[in-house]
Amino acid sequence: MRWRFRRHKLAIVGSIVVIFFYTVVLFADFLAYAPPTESEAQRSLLAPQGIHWVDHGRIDPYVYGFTGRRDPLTLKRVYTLDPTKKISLRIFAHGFPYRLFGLIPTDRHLIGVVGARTEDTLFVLGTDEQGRDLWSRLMYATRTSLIIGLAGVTIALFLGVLLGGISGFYGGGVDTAIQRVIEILRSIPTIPLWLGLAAALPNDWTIGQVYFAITLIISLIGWTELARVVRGRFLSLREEEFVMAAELAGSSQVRIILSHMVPSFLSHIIAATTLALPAMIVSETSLSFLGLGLRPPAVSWGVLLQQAQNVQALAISPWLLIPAIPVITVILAFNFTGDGLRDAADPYGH
Amino acid sequence: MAAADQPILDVRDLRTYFFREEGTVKAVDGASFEVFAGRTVGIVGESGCGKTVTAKSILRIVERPGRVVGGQIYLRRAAHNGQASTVDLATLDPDGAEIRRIRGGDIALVFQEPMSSISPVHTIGNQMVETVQLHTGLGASAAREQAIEMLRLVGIPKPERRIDEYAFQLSGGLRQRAMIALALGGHPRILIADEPTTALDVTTQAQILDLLRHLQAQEQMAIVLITHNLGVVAEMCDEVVVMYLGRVVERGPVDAIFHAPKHPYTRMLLRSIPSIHAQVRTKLPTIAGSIPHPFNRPRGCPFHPRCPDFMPGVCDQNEPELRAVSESQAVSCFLYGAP
Amino acid sequence: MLAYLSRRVVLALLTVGAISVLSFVIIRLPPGDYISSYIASVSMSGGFVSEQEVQVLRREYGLDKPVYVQYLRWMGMVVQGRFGVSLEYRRPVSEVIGDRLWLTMVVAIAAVVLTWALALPIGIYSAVRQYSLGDYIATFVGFIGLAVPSFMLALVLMYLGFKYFNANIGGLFSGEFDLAPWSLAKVWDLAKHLPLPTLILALAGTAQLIRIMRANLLDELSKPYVVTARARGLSERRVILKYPVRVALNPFASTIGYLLPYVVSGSIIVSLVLGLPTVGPLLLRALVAQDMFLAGTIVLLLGVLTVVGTFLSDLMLLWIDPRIRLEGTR
Amino acid sequence: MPSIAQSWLLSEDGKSATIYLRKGHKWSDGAPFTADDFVFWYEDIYLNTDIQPVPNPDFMVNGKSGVLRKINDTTVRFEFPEPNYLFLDILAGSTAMGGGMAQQGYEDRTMGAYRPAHYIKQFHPKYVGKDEADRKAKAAGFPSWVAYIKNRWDWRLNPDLPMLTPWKTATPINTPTWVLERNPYFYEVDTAGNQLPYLDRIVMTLAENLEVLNLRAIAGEYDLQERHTAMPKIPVFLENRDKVGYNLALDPALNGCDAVLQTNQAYDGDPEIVAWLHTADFRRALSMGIDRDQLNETFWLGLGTPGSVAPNESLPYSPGPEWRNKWATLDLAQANGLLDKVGLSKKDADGYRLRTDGKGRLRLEIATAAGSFINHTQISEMVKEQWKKIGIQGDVKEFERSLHFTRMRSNEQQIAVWANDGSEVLYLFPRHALPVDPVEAFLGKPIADWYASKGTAGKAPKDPELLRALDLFRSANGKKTEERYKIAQEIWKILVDQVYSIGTVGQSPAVMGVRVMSRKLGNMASRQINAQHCRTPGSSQPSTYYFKG
Repeated sequence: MRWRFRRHKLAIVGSIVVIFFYTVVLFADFLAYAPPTESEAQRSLLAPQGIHWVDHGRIDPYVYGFTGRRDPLTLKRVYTLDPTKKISLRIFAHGFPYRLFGLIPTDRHLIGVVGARTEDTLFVLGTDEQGRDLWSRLMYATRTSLIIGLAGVTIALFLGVLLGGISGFYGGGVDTAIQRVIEILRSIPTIPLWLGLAAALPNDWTIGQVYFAITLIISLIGWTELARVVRGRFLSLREEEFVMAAELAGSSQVRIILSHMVPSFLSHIIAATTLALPAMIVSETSLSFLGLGLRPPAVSWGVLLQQAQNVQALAISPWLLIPAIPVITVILAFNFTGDGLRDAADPYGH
Repeated sequence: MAAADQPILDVRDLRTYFFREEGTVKAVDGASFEVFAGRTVGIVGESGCGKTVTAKSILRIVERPGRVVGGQIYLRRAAHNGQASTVDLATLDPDGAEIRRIRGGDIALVFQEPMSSISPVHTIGNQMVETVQLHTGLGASAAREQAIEMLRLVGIPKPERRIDEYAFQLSGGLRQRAMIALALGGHPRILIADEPTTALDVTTQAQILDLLRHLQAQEQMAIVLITHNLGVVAEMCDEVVVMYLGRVVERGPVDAIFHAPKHPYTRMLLRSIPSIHAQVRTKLPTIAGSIPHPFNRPRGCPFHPRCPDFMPGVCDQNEPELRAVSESQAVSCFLYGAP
Repeated sequence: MLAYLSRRVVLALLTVGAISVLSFVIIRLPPGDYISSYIASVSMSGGFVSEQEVQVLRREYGLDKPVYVQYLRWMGMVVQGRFGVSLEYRRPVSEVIGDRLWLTMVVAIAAVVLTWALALPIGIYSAVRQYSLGDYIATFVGFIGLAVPSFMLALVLMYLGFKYFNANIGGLFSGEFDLAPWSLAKVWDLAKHLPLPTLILALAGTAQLIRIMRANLLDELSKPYVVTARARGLSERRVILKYPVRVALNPFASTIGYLLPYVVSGSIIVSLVLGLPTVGPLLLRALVAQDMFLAGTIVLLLGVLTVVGTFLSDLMLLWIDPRIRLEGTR
Repeated sequence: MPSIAQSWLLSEDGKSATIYLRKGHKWSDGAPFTADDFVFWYEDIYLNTDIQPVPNPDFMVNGKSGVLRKINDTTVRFEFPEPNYLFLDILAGSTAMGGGMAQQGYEDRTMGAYRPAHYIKQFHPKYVGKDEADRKAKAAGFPSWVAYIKNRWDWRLNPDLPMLTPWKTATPINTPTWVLERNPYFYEVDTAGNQLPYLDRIVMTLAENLEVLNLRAIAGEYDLQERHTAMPKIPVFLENRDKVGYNLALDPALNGCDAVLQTNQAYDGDPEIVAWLHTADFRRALSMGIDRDQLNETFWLGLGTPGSVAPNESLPYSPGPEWRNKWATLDLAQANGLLDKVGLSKKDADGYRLRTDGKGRLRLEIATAAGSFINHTQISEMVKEQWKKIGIQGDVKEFERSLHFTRMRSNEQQIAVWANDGSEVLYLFPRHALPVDPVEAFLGKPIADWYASKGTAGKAPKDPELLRALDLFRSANGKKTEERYKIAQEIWKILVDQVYSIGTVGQSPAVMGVRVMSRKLGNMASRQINAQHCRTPGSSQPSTYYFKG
């Protein structure tokens, strides 16, 4: 299994990328250097800052200070660098306070500046219309979106394994009923289903509740595919001799499922899950695009992309499209990892 | 030398390796045997000893990452001017036109699972006509006539109707007959039958073997019979090649092998055949141990870990070579000559 | 065979019934109703609706009745082939949809065809040359389409089209052809507008198909009949294309049923961004405005399309796969 | 109305308004337009309770209905039991009663005071019988004759409807392309005697999406576009105007604010919040905690005017320039002082003020609607950030537009954001300034119910100043113009001083004020009045637009 996975070179790259992104999830506050909502009109739509790496012949990264104004003719914000004002960068610098992993209070961040507030001076990926630092927002967005994806998959996995398992293990009428439900669910076009469900959310819910509900909605759609996989495996495993043997030996059904069947198709489940995750992430961005997913002030990939989804972003501030890069990267990574896992779990791709 | 004395297929030191990332699997590692017109060679051995890969190597249809890496496969065939010529199949381009003419035309292959060896979504006729046309250049209707003839030849009743049926519509025996008919479409001179009877019941087995014998007599075909069933070998073959872990460990006329087996492995194989003369409830002898994992090929003689006559310091240090022990019999074992 | 077919028909009808209930539930799920969104839109443009008027409107559209009565009334109409009047467009639903339905079909079918044209060769190639450089590149390119959010791709391509190629922006027709009666020139105009939406829609589905084709084919490539075919002296191209590809295509037949409705509903977002006059944006608008007859009809239509599609692809599978067709005839 | 009338006369006592029509004025199908078209509307439509179940407030004064009387073929008179000096304004404004076709035809309002009787009669049961009217409706796919007749007189939907306007519908609005064609009987001529309009056809295409619309406008695919062309895109328009060949005009609006934070004065949820929303100094502190220059720079490109909700100073309703900045400039010291003074002096570790009932941090919900002309959600987010400095925690929540209204109607909102467009003409469109209209009253739906029902329903405002403002507003109805202006100024002073509605930035082109005009078009105004009652672009005489060359 391990060997077969390793043959899939893209899968190895993919899994490394996935691990990298979930590291970002864990350390989002640390990697960000500005609170994601801190706005300032005087730095609205600032392009990504160039970081200068070498100063006086040694490596001492710095950025220039700047002043901004609105051009009265083009009505664009224009910024001029102030070459006399060099602001040095430091790693593990002090910045805004937060709790690492939600527990450890600290104010250390991966990068920061010397002699000024980082929030006012450092804009690695530029700023949005409200002058909020894109890099920091991207870190928090990554956290939100990837957690939603993971949570959604977990719920879908639970439903899928449970219902698919029941369907496949008992067969007969139960199987038919569950298969029918799946068929009906799949016949309903997804977007109206989302729209209906998302619009039905009570409005007085907090962002946290909405967050959870969106996850739930996304997973409601995702479980049918997993259920299908699980059912298929169950059906074929039921015929396998070792299961029959266990049955004859009088093991209880739960025991059979847990100790005999589940381990034998765990790898399939893992592969199917990995492939379901990017679908969840795409769903989240699509829902946000339709204005039905997470909404500002929540920060997610969908929210960031939605804000860049306009003509002026393309024409004046193309850097607002940067969040598309991690989205694409992570979706590819998940897909390749999933493909690799599936090839490894089942070389003939059943 | 007379043509009849010359082998039509001469395999020498054939080596086919599979290059996996985990390591190289030497599926066939020095196999040599000869095939004569109108005669039958049996290749025997346990599962995984390289019998099937040998067959595929001859036709040059080993799947990637497998590759024929060494040896020669001489095929003597009639050239256009009526003179015989010899080609080394091992040097041909496996995707080239020449080898494609040989496949099916000179050498045909019959597999053990007739059900999955015939396309499930094409009629038997469709596939037969295709083969006939490819190797004879006949028109569609003539090819169909010939296909029907071929089906009749292999003993399929109502061939005019059966030709438009699918493999799964036939019974097991008929299916195998159809498979043979399909292989014979290009009038090959050599038929490689890979476990042709394994999936069949005993009565049908006998019928199929009869059929093969009958065809051989009629068409002067050479047959390479790959099997693990020594009973079949005894019944059908003129020569026997015993393979173990990709190597030929012994070869010789069928009588010699059965009555005077030299290699310890051959002896063990023979001993594991149930005998009607044996006493009831005696335990059937088995070969101790199991075939080593292909990556963990033992040093020295590959059979030494299971060999009852294992000679420490000899068998685990050096690889034996196939040496003649009589005019017709050869064996690769240090019992018959020190390294 | 006949028993099988009639069983399928009955099941399909039951499914359609369930879908109709579900469609109605979906469009009635959000709080409020058409009247409240109507008031919102009137207020937005500075209009005025009095409380009394609201009551009258509710009565007129039957929105004061319990939900199940509304459903039964709607179904009663649908069964008679009347789909009601769109509350927002003030036109019979069939007319509102009719304009767009066939354009939707054109876009969807074009997208499906392109998806297949892209996915099948890539899928075959990457199965036959598994783990080769070409496999990696083809898979990677195929998956890019899956990974790039389609709404973003649509806007970016549209903008680049304007910026660098002076292309028409969005829609399926140029302004001067919007109203023109059908003519060769108009068809040509449509053809010029089609590539962008078709490409974006096709890219989204390509990866999935590549993956299915590759897996199916890998499965088949190791079957003995492929070896046999090769051993009969067929050329490699013929071996692959005639046998395993043909078998691997069978499962595809069963996906056709889902594919069309999937593309239609998947096209909502792309159609929205590109401003295509298709059913997608209409559905979205109808849902937001809670134009229940219109939204309900479209959702129902898509559901029925799926059921019919599934049924048809079962028939097709029956037709192309002798194993299923002849099962039990021996 | 002013354009179809030759002249009009309001009686000295304000109880009757007489409209004189032009002799020989014709509908677009050539039929004569006479007083009978008014009478038909009044008797068979307005008084028909199937169509108009209750009288419309626009046709009432102090709750008493007016009547319409035909004097002769070209003269009609509206009569009221009490003085109604406002009525001419109502007829002329963008109201249900007036507003010409734009308003009357909008959805199925029955107002507008006249109908092409000769055409509409064929759908009316009084003239063809109820069975026949219903049969026609059914045949056309409508549930009842009422629904059908409303469809028939909707000028945007029915190309057959005779019109008086410069253009009439050729293909209806509910198709992808809405086409208007010239009305051959339009009454206007230019000074050279050429009949107007110059333009034969107007084609409006439906863009399924605003970005497509804007991009098309940027690419010059439209000859004229002014709605939904958004402010943040102005730089892109400017960048492309010479390349593509169009002009860009910015028409600032007259209303005070494009984004108003309306405090719900009838909120009955969390008592602590209720108490603070009712505290004037609390509201003032919130207002002074907003950095309007930042908002202006970010969302209005610096083109707006920061300040209170009061309308533009050039209008007679304006209380005066000193009310622009009253309680409406950033003053953190004063704001914090006020908040400390009113009893919100305790703060938590993060610097946010605590509730007085000990239940933790004081949180105010700010509700916004998705898809507003200018992005209210983002503006509110920025306000929320600014309020951190005065220790106030705001929770911004965006709602789908109709939900925003549904919540308002069920009185769930604490602070809701909306524009106050239309409030520049206080008497015709007060709903964005005062809670008087139950349909839209972000300052408190129960108060509007109370006001509209004259105290029989809803809830009276607790705040005496608000009560005074409402009393003033009610008293103005029968007053003469000059007096009405004075009262309006008084009302604005109360509203600005009490800060029920927190103004941000306004008098900008944000709403329908970004006008993209092809250079091929002539007679285009470089600036036009951008106000609700002028129905842009109506104020710049579209019938005189023409294509050059």
